[in-house]
Amino acid sequence: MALDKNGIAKRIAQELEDGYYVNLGIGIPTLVANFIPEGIEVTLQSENGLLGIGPFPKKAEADPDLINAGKQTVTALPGSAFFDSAESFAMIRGGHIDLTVLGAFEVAENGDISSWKIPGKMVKGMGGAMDLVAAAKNIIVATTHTDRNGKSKLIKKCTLPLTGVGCVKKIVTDMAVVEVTPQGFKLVERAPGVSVEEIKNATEGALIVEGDIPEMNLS
Amino acid sequence: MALDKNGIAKRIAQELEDGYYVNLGIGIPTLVANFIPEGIEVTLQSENGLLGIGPFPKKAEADPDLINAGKQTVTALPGSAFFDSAESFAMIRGGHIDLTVLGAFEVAENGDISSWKIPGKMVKGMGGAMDLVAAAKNIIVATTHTDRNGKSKLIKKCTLPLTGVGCVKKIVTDMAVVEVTPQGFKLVERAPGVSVEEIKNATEGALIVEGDIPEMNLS
Amino acid sequence: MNKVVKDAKEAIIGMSDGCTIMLGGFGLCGIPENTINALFDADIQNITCISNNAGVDDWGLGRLLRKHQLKRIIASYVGENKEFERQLLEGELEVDLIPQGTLAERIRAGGAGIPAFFVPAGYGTEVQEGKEVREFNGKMHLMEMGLTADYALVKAWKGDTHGNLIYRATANNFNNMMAAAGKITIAEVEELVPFGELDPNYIHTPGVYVQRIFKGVDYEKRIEFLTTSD
Amino acid sequence: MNKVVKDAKEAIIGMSDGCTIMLGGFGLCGIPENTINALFDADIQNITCISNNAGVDDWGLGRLLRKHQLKRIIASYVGENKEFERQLLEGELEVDLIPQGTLAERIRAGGAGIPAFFVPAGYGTEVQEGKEVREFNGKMHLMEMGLTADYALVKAWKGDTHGNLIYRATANNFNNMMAAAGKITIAEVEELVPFGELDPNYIHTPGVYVQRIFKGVDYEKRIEFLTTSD
Repeated sequence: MALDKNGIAKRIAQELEDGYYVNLGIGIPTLVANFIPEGIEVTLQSENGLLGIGPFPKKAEADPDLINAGKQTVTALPGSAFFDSAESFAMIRGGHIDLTVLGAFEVAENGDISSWKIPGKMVKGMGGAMDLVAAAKNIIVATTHTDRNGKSKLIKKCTLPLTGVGCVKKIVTDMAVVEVTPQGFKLVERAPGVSVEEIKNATEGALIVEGDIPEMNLS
Repeated sequence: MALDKNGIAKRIAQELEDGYYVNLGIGIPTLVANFIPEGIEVTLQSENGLLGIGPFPKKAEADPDLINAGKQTVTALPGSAFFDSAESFAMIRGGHIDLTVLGAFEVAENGDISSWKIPGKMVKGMGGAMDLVAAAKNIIVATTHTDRNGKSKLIKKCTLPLTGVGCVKKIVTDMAVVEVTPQGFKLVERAPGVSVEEIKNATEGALIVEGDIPEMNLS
Repeated sequence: MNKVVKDAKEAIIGMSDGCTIMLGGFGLCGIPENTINALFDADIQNITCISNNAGVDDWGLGRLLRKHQLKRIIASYVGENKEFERQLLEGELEVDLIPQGTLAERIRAGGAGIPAFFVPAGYGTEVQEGKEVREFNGKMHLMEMGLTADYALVKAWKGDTHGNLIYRATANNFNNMMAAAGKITIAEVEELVPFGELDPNYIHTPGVYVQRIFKGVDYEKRIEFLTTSD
Repeated sequence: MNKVVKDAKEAIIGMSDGCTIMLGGFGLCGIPENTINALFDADIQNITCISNNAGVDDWGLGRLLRKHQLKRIIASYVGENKEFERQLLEGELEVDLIPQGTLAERIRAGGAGIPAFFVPAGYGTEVQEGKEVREFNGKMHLMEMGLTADYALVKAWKGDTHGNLIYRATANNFNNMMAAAGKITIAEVEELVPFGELDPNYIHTPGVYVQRIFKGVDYEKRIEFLTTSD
């Protein structure tokens, strides 16, 4: 059975390593913070100028001066730091952030990603997504495998305006974990109960399947 | 009679305007701080990261963490700010400093300046001088009119390695105030008791002399 | 040097139709509320505004938008604003969208006297259009230009009479770089103190960048998305 | 994440002959005394050192110089050091002189992922040699490259166990940018406090840039030119 949003977030959380500095995008990526494994210490960066995002505040403690990049009220953990936007993106561009997790409309076999603009729809802007994908050492896309109409999001070549080229390293969907290799998409894990065949059918791009593909371990 | 160092500094201090942010180089320029006219408020910048240089400290209060760009112990006035070297030169390069006063080996008719290197002698480096002359809105050179051997420092074309090109706006020497115009050196004022003829003789570059040249008013 | 002016109305004296402004803030966090409202009241027209976002319908930049005071917006993200969408679609407003980190760095460069620099963001995307592309260290980069403005309008937590500023939490965001990139920088602060009261080690924006400062009043500090754990 | 190591000796584990280091400080102000002395004791050789100055004969970088541990120095001003002069004249040492503001900005760019940028400093001088020249806004500029190093050795006033740093007075200077430009950044601090004790509004160097931190001991903080009013 395909994973829900929390399942995707939980699987991505397994990618975290102790000491990582991580930037989580809006949507499913934000949920990753709820599943950080025991014994792993991760510092979350918010590109509007905070290193050390804490949980959402109690209502009485919500502070209009303290928000995340999604403009939600947050808290700052002990040991955090505030800084301006130039410093924040210096940090990102300079390769000091270990992992970026973000959503996407489309990911191509070569690691290209489209995530910000759909022709004909109101364009809100790319925000920090282009900076993040162009600079982070490691980029994981969190997304459903197909869109609402069943159209694959893992495709041969992006059809929508790009956010970045050749930058995605791994995709975690409701159906699978897929690595982006020089040869293209490579199936690494299946969601519990989802078959290789189902994943192949939901993947427009060519999917490399080598040997037995294990199920994700989400226990 | 030609001015001494303090006389040169005193004359330069007359160029200050209320609210100016000023960077004073090592040597005669530093002395300008002692002659800031009554009623004029000037903020001194030190390129190692201080805005608001105060007087030298009492011996008991000298602080190794608080020095000027000449590596001398200084104090910081109330209302000052400390910052790193990148910010300091951002301030300089971005045109936020109103006036730079520095010494020179040579100044040419076109505003070129040589101040950092003499072939055959140990080269200590340009420090911040190249950044300052390339960026300050207004550059005044404080110098003796001739060197120890009587050779003019105001010359047709610099012979020593340059610090910057076409950047000097005004020269205040022990003998004269000279403006650097598109037509070349223009004599503006004479030191008390120094004749136009004497200044001409001490100036290797062509000197434009129009009408009566007043004496400096240093009272 | 005392840079204090009485209020926002006095602070914006000299601003005129067609000027280019930078406006600090991220969403509604850290925006110069008093100065925006003064621009609204003074009805200054044809403004080109550099701001990460465009406010919401009835607050922040949204107020100027509704009154059609803006000609052009340079931003990274302009959601959360229906009137914006309408003006854009009907061609009443020009919009340049710039990656957020590039926008921040272009402003920082503008204030720092750096006319151009290279970044990887936007390579291979439509952001690349018309820009010089160049490879460094095996990676493709775009040349981006420094940005300055006639006026920078910033909001700080504390400020002193010399114009030194300290921001609070994530209300810093674009304010700090913008302060350095305005030909005239107007700072409004929640707390205005005599010079000498702020610790010089903790100044975010040195006073040299600020030309006018005043104590803001009646801060609303609206929250865009109140998200709580209870 | 706890980044605390016991002392300078432990902090420099892994540093080896031929490495490139950045060294904070302006003159002797704000130099990482403990770490320099540990490099001296460990006798690491053939170091390329990026530092605004070169210390004095018997202190700071001058110690490493006397022991011939330095192969190359990249600096803006190297006066105040006789042994330096001797090694330079006799070809035992390579020296690159860079305008101070360009050096500071190159380091800042290195840490910020900006491979190249344009500045006016040095145009028309020998600094221009081999560099791309380009006109922007009617003024000539040189293209300068970002700088990084294998190790950045910095000194702060206060630091916490997460690596957040606060500098004091003009002892900040090159330390802040260098912290971001080292592949591995080693910070020594006068006061080491548990994380959560430093006000997050006043952090100069966020901990993300620092890999190792320790409490320095026996600071001499030598004064190069004691200049007093009495």
